[in-house]
Amino acid sequence: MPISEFKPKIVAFCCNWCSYAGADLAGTNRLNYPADVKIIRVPCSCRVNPIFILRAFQRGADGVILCGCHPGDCHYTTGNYYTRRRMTLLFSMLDYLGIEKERTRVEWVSAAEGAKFAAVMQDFVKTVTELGENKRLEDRRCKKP
Amino acid sequence: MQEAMKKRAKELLASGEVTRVIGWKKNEFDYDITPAVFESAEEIDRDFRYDDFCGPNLSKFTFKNQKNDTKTLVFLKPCDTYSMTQLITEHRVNRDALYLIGIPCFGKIDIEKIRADGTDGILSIASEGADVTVKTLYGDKTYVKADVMAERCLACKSKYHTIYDELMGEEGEVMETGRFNEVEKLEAMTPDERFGFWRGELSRCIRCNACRNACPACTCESCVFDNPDTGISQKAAADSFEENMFHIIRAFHVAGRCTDCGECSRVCPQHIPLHLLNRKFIRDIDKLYGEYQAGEEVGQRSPLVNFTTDDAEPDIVRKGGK
Amino acid sequence: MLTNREKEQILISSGVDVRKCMRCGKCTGTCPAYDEMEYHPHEFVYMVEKGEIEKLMNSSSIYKCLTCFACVERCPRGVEPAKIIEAVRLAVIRKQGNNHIKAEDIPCMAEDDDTPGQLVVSAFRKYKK
Amino acid sequence: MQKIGVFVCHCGTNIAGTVDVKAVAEALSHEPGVVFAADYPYMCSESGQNLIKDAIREHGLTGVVICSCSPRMHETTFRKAAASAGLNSYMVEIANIREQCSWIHKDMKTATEKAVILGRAAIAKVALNTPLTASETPVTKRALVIGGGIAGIQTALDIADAGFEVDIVEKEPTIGGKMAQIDKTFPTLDCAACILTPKMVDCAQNEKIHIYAYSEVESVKGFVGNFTVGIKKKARYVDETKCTGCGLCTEKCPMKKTPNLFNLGLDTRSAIYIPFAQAVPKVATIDADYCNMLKNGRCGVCSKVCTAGAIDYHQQDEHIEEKYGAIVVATGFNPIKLDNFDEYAYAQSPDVVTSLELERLMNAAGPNGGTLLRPSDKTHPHTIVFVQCVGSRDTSGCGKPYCSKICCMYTAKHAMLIRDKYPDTEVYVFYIDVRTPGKNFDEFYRRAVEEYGVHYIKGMVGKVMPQKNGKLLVRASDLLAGEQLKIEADMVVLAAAIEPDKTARSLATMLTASMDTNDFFTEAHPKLRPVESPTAGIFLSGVCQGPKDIPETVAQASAAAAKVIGLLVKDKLKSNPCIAHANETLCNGCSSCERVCPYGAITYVDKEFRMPDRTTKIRRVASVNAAVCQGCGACTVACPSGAMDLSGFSNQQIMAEVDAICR
Repeated sequence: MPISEFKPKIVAFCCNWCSYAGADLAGTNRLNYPADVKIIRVPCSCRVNPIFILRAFQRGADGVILCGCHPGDCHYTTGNYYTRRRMTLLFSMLDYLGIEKERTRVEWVSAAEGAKFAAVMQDFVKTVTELGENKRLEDRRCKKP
Repeated sequence: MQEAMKKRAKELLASGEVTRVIGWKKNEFDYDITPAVFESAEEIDRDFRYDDFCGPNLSKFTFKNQKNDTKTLVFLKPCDTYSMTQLITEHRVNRDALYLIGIPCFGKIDIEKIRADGTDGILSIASEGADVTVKTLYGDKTYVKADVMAERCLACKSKYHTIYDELMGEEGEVMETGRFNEVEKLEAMTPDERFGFWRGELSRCIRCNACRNACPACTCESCVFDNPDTGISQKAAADSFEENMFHIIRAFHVAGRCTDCGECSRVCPQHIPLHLLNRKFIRDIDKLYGEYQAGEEVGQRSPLVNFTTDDAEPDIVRKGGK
Repeated sequence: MLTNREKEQILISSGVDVRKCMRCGKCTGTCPAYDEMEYHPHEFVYMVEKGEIEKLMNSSSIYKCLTCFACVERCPRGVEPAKIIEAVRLAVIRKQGNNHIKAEDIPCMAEDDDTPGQLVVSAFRKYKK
Repeated sequence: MQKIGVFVCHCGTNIAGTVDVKAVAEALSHEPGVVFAADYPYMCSESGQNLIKDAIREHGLTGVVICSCSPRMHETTFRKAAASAGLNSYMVEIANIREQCSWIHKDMKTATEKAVILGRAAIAKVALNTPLTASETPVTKRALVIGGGIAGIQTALDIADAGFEVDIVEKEPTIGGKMAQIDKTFPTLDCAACILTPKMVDCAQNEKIHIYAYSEVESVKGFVGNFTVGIKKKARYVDETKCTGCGLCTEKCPMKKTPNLFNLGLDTRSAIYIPFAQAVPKVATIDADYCNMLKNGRCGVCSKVCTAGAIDYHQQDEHIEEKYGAIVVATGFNPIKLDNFDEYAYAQSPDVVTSLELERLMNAAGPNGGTLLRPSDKTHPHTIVFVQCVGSRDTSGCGKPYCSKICCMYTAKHAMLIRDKYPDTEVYVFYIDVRTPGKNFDEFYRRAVEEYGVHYIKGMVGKVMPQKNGKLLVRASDLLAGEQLKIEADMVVLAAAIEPDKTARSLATMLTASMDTNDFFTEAHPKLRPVESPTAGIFLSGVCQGPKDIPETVAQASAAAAKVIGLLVKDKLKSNPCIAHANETLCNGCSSCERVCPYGAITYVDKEFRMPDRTTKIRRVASVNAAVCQGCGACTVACPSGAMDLSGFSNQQIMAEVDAICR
């Protein structure tokens, strides 16, 4: 598939208190970012299990991004500190297995950072589009004919 | 050492201090050693073994065969003490029902290395100091022990016992034997090379679950891969994705808890170097969050259930600055 | 711009972050060489921040500083003015065209057995511009 | 059998302008489980809500998906609507097709496609929703205030005023705190004792308030509405119920050389003492470190002179357990130790004092009866130098990185009072910045300069050198004049930074309330919830949360009281039902979840299990306290066996959403 036609599937996990509100603010301010991004609301970034991320790749996602409150501002005080450790280690492991490290990302977006949210999503979609289709973590059974 | 251990075990049984002994026993072949429970002096006299083939980590076996109402004697190699300490930290074994004896270990022999030399029809093997003598149907052979030692023992992390009620032999020390060399080699490869390497390894996985069954950190009441309610249960590795998924998640679940005992790789019938996944996590944790050895002391806080406010950002992976 | 380049140089060689200064003047209040100096420790910090390096380099103040480190010791923000002064001094020494070693001097230095050859070479590299 | 209803909102043209709402409703109507799909101009309007209610009743819907604005806007609205039609309110899911779709995309086709996918994800999730009910727990109608300074006193009085029982735990023998030690207050210059002591008496006389003086909190268990607190009443060797506070014992006690801590050690008192005349409770206390009777059994004078028979040399610490519905932390502050500031010669010269010590020196009840005299030779000082920011705004590690906030104002107050009382005294104030935000604050500071002639000098003192003639040579910079000043002073007053009381850290651990790196308690939200701790049921009052002056402290104290009253008037607390729960058969009891829980909501119980071979086995399993859990989900990922799951955001639900999006 030529790059110009390729539309990546992007799953974005957003914490309810900061990043989801940041995404809402991006909308309120009419800040455009690609429609390839679909947001899943979670109470806190620390709710995101590595299993969910792998599951997304299995089912055909080309990129997974996780957004949470800035460290120190977590609604639940410490949740995103655990996220930070878990995801650093998970991403490092994926890289170790030779899976493109650009397909996964963690970003801290506060409820006031609508512009940042849109910018982050634009950049992430661009990066993933350049990488092309997810091949290394695909499940052939889940591919559409 | 074996005789001293037998003597002590029988003493403790006779005094009523313990009613069961967990150790190793020989099966048909000298090199075919399995963990076993002994309940009488006769059984001990007949079957008890401790030699350079007693590789299995008795901590997991103890976990599976624990009894709360009676006291059990367990012999632990340095490796096994780390696993045992970790199990106690996680409340998976009842310390009060155990009598632990620390025993020395001088490295275990990997029978596959002897076989790989074309040695067949093995009748018996004896290991004495640095020499390993193999009697076969076709005559005797002698090896230098270091040449036939298991890879995990060549990169032994410690001869120190983290827990025991009683110690037999001399206490050893924590060692630096370059156990991360292979991880570093992989890290130095290009992503494509790494991907190729791991595909080559993991595609051999037959999902026999031997790694999980032998692993002293895998003690879940029910594994997420066995439980249909999790939505991710798998019985067979039907797709390359599932090979990856199983091993990534397994390594992630034991990250910060894995003591690097190497049982996973030892028992893998497909010879997949699974310990390299666990060691990657250990190495990352050491580098990013400070040196941490699981099973060093009871009550440790694993790095994955801990944090500091100035931890590295996940970006560090993408930016390659580690 | 010459001054900016020199400011960068001074910030790098001193390792001091002048923006941390909150202008309390405790460094100057504590300076035992105050009366001798034209520019005082807090002025060094402020002038480096503004990029006025030339003035400092031409002032005798840099040689009046005793390097007693009282200012470093007392600064509540960890700014280390003495290191800034030292860096200005170094900048003067390293200034283009100021030859502190002449090629002709080298042979007699090299004759001295106690002087390591490496020292002579590195001094020449450093001071012959 | 699932019966899901889908409702697509136009939001006027907000959504319908870029999303083909009819096409979305049509596409979603074919999703598995969907039995009803409709679109409507304004779903949140009354008629829109009626559409939903009618559909629930008519089609017996088991789940509702609303494609509309952000759930942050109208989730509650739609949940209430569902509940009024008899559907559990947690069977409603929102697909955000406005903020996250129609408002960011311009192309109708793209936006419509995305809206359908978002709708699908919501349908996939709602199919796995389970009815949830908020659990209810009763509330113990009694509050605990930890700390009996002005913050604690005000909070307690306000709570008691609303009719609730309040206990104050104070570690000193009397309530009153730092304000009791202060002479005058800025910017009005009224006497601190005159305004504080009536409040202290109010506390003592209010039948709703119980004061545990000379006591400490030892343990805290439980959760919002249901705390159990262990309190240690330290032995004061005097029976509180018998002592009349007559003070005869303090007069007769032969150990007169005991440092008087109330006067910060500037003078001495007897070993048995009442801290100050207006102490509450007015009961004597024996200082065990100095009492001869307690040290070596020789004396007993106080016991002989006490007509009430209140002295009890054998008194032991008493341990009390009480139940509370809410806890207010009001642990206050202390000036920092000045060991790191050798340059000011605080340890070398008695004439270098801290500002709090100056308060005592100037106070009528202080060591000199209110006349300001140099501590060294009791002479009248003619030159006084004030140094501000001693240890405040200090990032070098010697002091504190923050501004202590109150020093500028109290220094102006001291300078003004001295100039007023002793016009022949020259007063210098060295400052970095003068910070006077507050009602009548800047006017006050200007008065000190303009009316009282206080010399304010922009610059810092570099060194204070005690001289042979008893003077203090102060070397300082005057930055505006470009001079280095050398002043011969009689006294130097240091405005030491303030820090949270040392007991606060261990208390925070007991309360599972979070603290910042400076040991100030953190608030639930820095702007919108400034008097609540992130831990439910724990409230903050006074300097324990951050530096503040008396009016601010009192305001916050009353605000905390209002929050406490708001909690205690409830008979039962409803909690968010989207919380974690452990599947006991899967739980390993490994403690991973307990360690990541920010609220201490997870405890372990030993539970008996029947094994397949008919034996029983006792295993340690996790148990989540529904009233404490806030539903972050940290535990669900820490759990390797998947025993921990989160209601409303279960593993299955999130994965269903992932699947629907990637489909």
